Amino acid sequence: MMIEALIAVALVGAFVTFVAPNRIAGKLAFAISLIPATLSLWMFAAFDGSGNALLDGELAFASEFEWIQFGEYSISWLVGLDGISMPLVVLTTILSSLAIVSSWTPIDERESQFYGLVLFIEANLIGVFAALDFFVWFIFWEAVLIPMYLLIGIWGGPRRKYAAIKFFIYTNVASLVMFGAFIALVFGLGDVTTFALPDVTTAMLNGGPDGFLGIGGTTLASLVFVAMFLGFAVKVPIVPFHTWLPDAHVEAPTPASVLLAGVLLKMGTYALLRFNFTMFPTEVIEPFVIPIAAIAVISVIYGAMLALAQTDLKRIVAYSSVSSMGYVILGLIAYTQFGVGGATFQMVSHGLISGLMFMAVGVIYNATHTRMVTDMSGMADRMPVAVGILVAGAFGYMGLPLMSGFFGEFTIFFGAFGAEGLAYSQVFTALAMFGIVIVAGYLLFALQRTVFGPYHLETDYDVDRAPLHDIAPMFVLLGLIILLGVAPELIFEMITDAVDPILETGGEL
Amino acid sequence: MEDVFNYAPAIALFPLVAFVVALTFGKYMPKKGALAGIIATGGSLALSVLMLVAVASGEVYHETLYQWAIGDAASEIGADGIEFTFGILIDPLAALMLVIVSLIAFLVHIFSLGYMNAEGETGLPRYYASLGLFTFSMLAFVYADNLLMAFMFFELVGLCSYLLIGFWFRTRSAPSAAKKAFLVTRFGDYFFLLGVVAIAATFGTVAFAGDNSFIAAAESAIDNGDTLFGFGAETWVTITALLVLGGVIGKSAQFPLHTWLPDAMEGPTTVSALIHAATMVAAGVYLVARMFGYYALSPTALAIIAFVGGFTALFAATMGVVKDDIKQVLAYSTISQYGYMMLGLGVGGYVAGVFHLMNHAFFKALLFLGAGAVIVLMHHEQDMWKMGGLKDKAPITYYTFLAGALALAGIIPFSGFWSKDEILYDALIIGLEEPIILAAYAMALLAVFFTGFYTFRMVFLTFHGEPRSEAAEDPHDIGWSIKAPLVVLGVLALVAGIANLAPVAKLAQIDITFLEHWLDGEYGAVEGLTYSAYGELLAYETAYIGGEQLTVLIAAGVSLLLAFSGAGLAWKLYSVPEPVAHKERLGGARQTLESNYYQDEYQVWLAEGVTQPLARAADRFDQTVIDGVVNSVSTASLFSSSRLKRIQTGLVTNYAALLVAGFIGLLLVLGYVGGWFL
Amino acid sequence: MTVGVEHYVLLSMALFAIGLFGILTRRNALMFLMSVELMLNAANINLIAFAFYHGNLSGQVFALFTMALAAAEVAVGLGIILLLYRNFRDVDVTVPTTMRW
Amino acid sequence: MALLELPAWTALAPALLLALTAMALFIIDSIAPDSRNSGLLAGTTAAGSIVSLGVAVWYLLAGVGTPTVDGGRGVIDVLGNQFVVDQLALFFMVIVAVVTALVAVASYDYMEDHTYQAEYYSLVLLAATGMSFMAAANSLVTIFIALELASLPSYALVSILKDNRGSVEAGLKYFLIGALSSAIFVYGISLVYGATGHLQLENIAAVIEAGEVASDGGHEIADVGGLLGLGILMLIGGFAFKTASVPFHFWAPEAYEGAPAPISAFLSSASKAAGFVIAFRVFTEAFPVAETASAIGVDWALAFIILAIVTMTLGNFAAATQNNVKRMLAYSSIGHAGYALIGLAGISAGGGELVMGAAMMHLFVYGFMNTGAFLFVALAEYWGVGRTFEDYNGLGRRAPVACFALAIFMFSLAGIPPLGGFWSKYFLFTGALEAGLLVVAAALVINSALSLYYYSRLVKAVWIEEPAVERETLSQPVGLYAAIVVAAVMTLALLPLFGPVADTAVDAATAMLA
Repeated sequence: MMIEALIAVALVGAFVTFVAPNRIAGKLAFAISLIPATLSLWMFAAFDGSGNALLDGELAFASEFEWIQFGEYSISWLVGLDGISMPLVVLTTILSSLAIVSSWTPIDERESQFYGLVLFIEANLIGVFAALDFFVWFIFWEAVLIPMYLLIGIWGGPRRKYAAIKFFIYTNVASLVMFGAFIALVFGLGDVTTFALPDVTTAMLNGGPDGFLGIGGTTLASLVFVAMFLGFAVKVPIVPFHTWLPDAHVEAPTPASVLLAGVLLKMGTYALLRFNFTMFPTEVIEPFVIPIAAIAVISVIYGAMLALAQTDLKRIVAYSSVSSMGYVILGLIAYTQFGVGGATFQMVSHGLISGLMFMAVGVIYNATHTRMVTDMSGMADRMPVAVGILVAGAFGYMGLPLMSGFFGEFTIFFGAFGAEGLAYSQVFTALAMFGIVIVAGYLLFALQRTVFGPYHLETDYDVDRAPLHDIAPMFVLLGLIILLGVAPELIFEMITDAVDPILETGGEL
Repeated sequence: MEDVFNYAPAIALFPLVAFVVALTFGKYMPKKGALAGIIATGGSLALSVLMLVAVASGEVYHETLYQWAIGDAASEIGADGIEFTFGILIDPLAALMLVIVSLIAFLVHIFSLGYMNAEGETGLPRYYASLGLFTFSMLAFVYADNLLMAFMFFELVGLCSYLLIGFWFRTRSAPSAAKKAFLVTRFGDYFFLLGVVAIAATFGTVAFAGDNSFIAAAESAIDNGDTLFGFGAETWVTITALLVLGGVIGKSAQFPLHTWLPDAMEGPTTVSALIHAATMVAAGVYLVARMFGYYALSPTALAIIAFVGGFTALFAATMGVVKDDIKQVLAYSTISQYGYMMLGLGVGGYVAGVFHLMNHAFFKALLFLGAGAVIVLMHHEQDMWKMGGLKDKAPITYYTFLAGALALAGIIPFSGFWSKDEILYDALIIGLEEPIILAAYAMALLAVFFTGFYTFRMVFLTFHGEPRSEAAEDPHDIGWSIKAPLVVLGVLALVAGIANLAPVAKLAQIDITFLEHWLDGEYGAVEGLTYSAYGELLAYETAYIGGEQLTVLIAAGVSLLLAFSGAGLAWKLYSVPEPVAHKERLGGARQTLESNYYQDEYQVWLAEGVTQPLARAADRFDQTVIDGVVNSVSTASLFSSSRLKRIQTGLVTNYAALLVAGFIGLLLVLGYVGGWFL
Repeated sequence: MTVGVEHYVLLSMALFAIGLFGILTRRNALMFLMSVELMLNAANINLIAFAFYHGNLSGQVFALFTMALAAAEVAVGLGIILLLYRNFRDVDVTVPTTMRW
Repeated sequence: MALLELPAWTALAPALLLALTAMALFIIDSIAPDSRNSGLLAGTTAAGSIVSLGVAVWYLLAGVGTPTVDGGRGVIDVLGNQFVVDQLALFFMVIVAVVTALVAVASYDYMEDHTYQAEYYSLVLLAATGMSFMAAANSLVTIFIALELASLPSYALVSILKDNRGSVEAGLKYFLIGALSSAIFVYGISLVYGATGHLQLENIAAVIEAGEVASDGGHEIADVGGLLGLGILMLIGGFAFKTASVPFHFWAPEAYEGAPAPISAFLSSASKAAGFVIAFRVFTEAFPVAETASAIGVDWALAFIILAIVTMTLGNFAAATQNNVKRMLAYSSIGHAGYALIGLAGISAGGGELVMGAAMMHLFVYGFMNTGAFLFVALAEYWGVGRTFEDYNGLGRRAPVACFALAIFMFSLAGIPPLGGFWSKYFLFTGALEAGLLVVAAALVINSALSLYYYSRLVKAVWIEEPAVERETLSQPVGLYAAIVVAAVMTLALLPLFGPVADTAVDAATAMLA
């Protein structure tokens, strides 16, 4: 019942905050968000799961009951955590709390609604990572759209309406495609009459679908694999389905960006891992290995190149997220312990680092009211602490050792380099790895232009040191980043424990 | 005695603490964090010396201290698990390097008191924190016991270098130089990381020493004639070795990745002394020495190292000839000197390379600190043409600087001579068999001349003749904190050569090559990491010109001759009351030299002329084509919507008509399918 | 001699077509209404003829219901046409086009 | 549950109660002809419909319609099978009663100062009665009568704002198209009667299954296949009109836009549902797929497949670029008719009960979310803020509760969780897939993407946009607010509590297809 408690607290909190008066909403929301945060940390400590949730592993905090019967198909409330989802849940709760604090400064109208929505998102995100029945999972997956649409739409920048609707429709269409594909798969499986992911996985790995609507079993499996991959590719996002991301990021208010980059993108990669790379036997994945690896590499390099061309700090970070997600895909398709484990680790790590980056950029924006690289220089002169953290975050993004990013990237590269199943894995790895040079290029360029050099600001605001409640959350994140960089085993152990069964079932790709 | 090793971690941790202290409390402390740094580095120095003693007493230390990550990974040679750990390896090489690094760091910290604090700099806590972080990373790198750990701290020193070069971030040039430094080295590190990954994936281990080191694994793989990733074992070793070499070339500023080092002089001179002369730049060369066994397995790799080294030595020396900024001259000389070390290692002269590494650390640190002193004297003027006549006004500075210069130029009996000569000798005896090495030797030899020239051009312009500016007339006075380090290093520059008087030993047949014995593990050594062990791996043939001793004499004689002639020319041209530039004599070469063979130009062009347009093109493509498709979908549907709704004309008769039409249409479809009309 | 059921059907279809033609061509609301009546009666002819043909009465019964409902429909219709005239001063059904697209 | 003791005709109580309430209103009105006591009238209406709702639910719980083998009380037929009361009937009676109640409560404020209140409410109830009877009608005769009983009051209701040109125009168009459609419908009935010699559904089915018409020397049914086919097609026309499906939808946009908003809600929710229930009943009972197909040479589901795709596409596309909120909702309700038509389109395939069940669920949820949406428009008209999206800008600042409800309705209509609309829409999607209607499923994807655009556009208007004009605080009419809130709460609550609905719907569908 722990997971239900997490979600319930967030939901109730969301409602309470929604009706609370504006001036206390921020503090109230933060206080409430601390409950799931601490709770999830306790769960993390008390985590007793083992194995993979879909491959009859020991679930932690699991609970299940019948919900709805649709004809012969039954939908049941089935939630539980394994080594993959546990860290992501913690990431979600912590990042939400910090995002709330970081929005005390920038959000100055309709606060209660804002914080209510943030808590509502948090609840759904927890659900996404905890749910193990397709319909339950899908409900949370889709429910995230509403609050994010409103957050971007109401508190966003000048082109917020365009960005919001683009995000809204683009991702929803993708979800529909993915939904249809999965349903077709379940029908194809014939004897399976639940949408519980473990059952479907078991059926998939014991023989797979026996065809549907005259489509042969193997063909169906391949088609579904592709369709679901495309569906998730939008959410991740993978080139060429990424164009909604920069718009959404640039327009979104800082906390929304933090959650968007920090957790929402992970939904996509998490789903890819859970569905495409866990459910499907290797012979299905086999034909797509090379294309996916190619897409991953393209995402890395192309995304980095795009970031190189930007002059808006948020846009830079946004495109670099595309690039980083490319690493994750590469790690997944490598299909080795270090590859998949590293990819999962990278999800958490990138969540922290990109969150930190967006917060830092946000703090600078609060002071300068511009994000244009060309509009400012020498910020370090006026807000040394914030800039210091920004620089630290930037180096984290570049994969500086002893910060979490390095572990994620290194393990992915290492896992991918020797991947048996991936032909030319060395070439792919080498190409993808070149991203670490480009990322250094655009981040250092941005730093040089904005925070260093003689102080100058186009917009006429007098820049002063950022308040503590803007700085504090960034320190927390930085601490976590370094902690995970120095002691990755904290989560890598449980991750690998959950990843291994996947590889065993799959066998060598 | 070995229990002292339990304190080994503290060597690196002291500076880390200093970093934290300086960062958090620095601005409240009397000397803004300097004291913390001095104490910490002092402690490190003391411990390092202890380690040295311990090793001398026959102990070595090789412990895994912390498990970073473990996992299953089927490596190419069959091992199915891998551990990434942090561990400490203290063998003769590491112990020596520890002392060098901590000593220089200590001296530089002291020097900083006079150079930074006295000058009333702002942001001193930042400065000392960065120094502390750097010292920590560097020391950790030095005694890293595996390649991954080495890489990680290799990266961290890069970060510190970035921070310290950009210390004066309010200027435009410093941040740009910092960025360039990090990017260029990062480019090298890309290959390094690839190499690390490749080695880890190949051998399932990244340990430097022990039976399960990747070096041993590679050796056996070559012996078994394995095929690794579709290559022959030796080819694959060469490939990976060269990948790692990428990082080396970046950090040690070898051609073609040397361009960042001259710009790095934007940083405080103390930083240049510590990082960009004595220690960080040495990291590359040290890494080669550290995993020398691996390179020894691959003649190709060694030859490339040697050639790159020889070429860089000459290449950089020639550029140093025409520089007017005292620090620029030193920068190019640094590049050139590291070229020598590479050459030495490349020809299997493990001892020679390390020897020169040590000597260079001393005398180049000395020269930079001396330059720093000069800059203080000159009220932060760096153009040598505005100096002159400082000889009498600042004798201590002058004589210490002179010692450094003599060492750099390789004048007997100063330390530089011995090590450089040994390198050249090793290169020669190999070169007589291997033409490519001979070419490298020739270049390095030629470089000796230029070295002598630019070194003394610098000395004469700075200290001799008449003062050429009012700053030079009445120089700013300098305190003990500046003088003391100069003296210490000056002495070292003079005497350090004693460590390995190889020529003397060979001629006089007396056994005084201490360093060689040291590195050969006669006191204490880790299995397989000894000079002789490397020697067995090497595939080089050696030859002599009529006997060993004669060869020694010839080699030493020629290089001395060249050094003297270079120095003499400089004396001829510049040791006059009113020296004038003689660049126009260079004719066409001048432009090329002054613009550093257009190296920066083409690299900048690569960045701004190629990459950025490419990026902009990609951006346009993204905005127009990819996003265009997305938007056009919505535009199209909205347009069709606005058209489609027009059928609702508002005229009820039209509705009736359309209704009937639609009905008939349906009728026709069904009728056709159902065959009612047949 | 008896008339075959198909003739009735043809007749009713013709009637139906006439009514339909009226609806499509006439713009006067009353004409429109009458045309609808024609179509309804076409249905009635069918019902009665078929009732006769099948020999059960349900068709005829239904025909009665239809007439009644047709009457009710006309009643409501006339009411609306009255309103139409009151608001638009015309009984042309193509006049009210304030709502379109 | 002393149900067995009751005579069989009481099974029709839900419908009869509505009729009685209508009578009651007439009496009230005749006692006090010019009374404006809208409280009493609306109250009576609401009470009547709520009682009817209660009875219907009670019957459902009591197991009326559930086969006796499952411990139920089996299907109850009335008047010699002219009416049957089974789960299908009760399910839709519930929908009708719910919508009627909501509309009645909302009308309390909306019609407050209107002259013909008693007429208004009694007409509403009569129409509701008709719809309720449609749910139970089991013979083409009763179907036609019930259908007219539902239609005729609707015409009057749409044009009840006598001096409002829009209302009158709407009424006119609704009536003319309605008359035409019912003519086509009744002609279709006559043809079916001609072909089979029967008007009662199962008798028609019996003839078709037998493959020959007994009454006349027994000739092959296939000989009159064309006749039967044309008749079936014309019946489809009649249903299409009632459910506002293409090409019989032309009345809908104008009628919904012109009519008083509560009536729009009433028609677009209840009337549509009623149209679907007769379609379900007729096509499951009277025209068994396989036999009919062999008789007329074509699977009638094909017609519904075409209708479904065309309807949902036209509805959504036309809605996408509307500026008038009410008209947008009108088109969206056409689009939803298209979704629900999937239920009929998929019946023929295996697992048809899932598709049909899904369609029934959709109509049920729709009864709340769409009614709620139209009632919000009613509220806006009550406030007099205007009709276009721009006029709605920034309403969220002034009336957060109502606008929160509106957001719920919109997202639910768009089928986004965590709202009731999600289940029915995705069950339809699922059903369409299982029925193998890939084209339909694809159309559903495209359309729902588009619908997202215009639904969120309304949310954007009230929550995101800045108000164009600075308006003083808006009043909070009790009735309208109550109705809207109830609808919203139900829409929300239907996410977790969807189980019973789904069970009933699927059971009913299974029973029909058995």
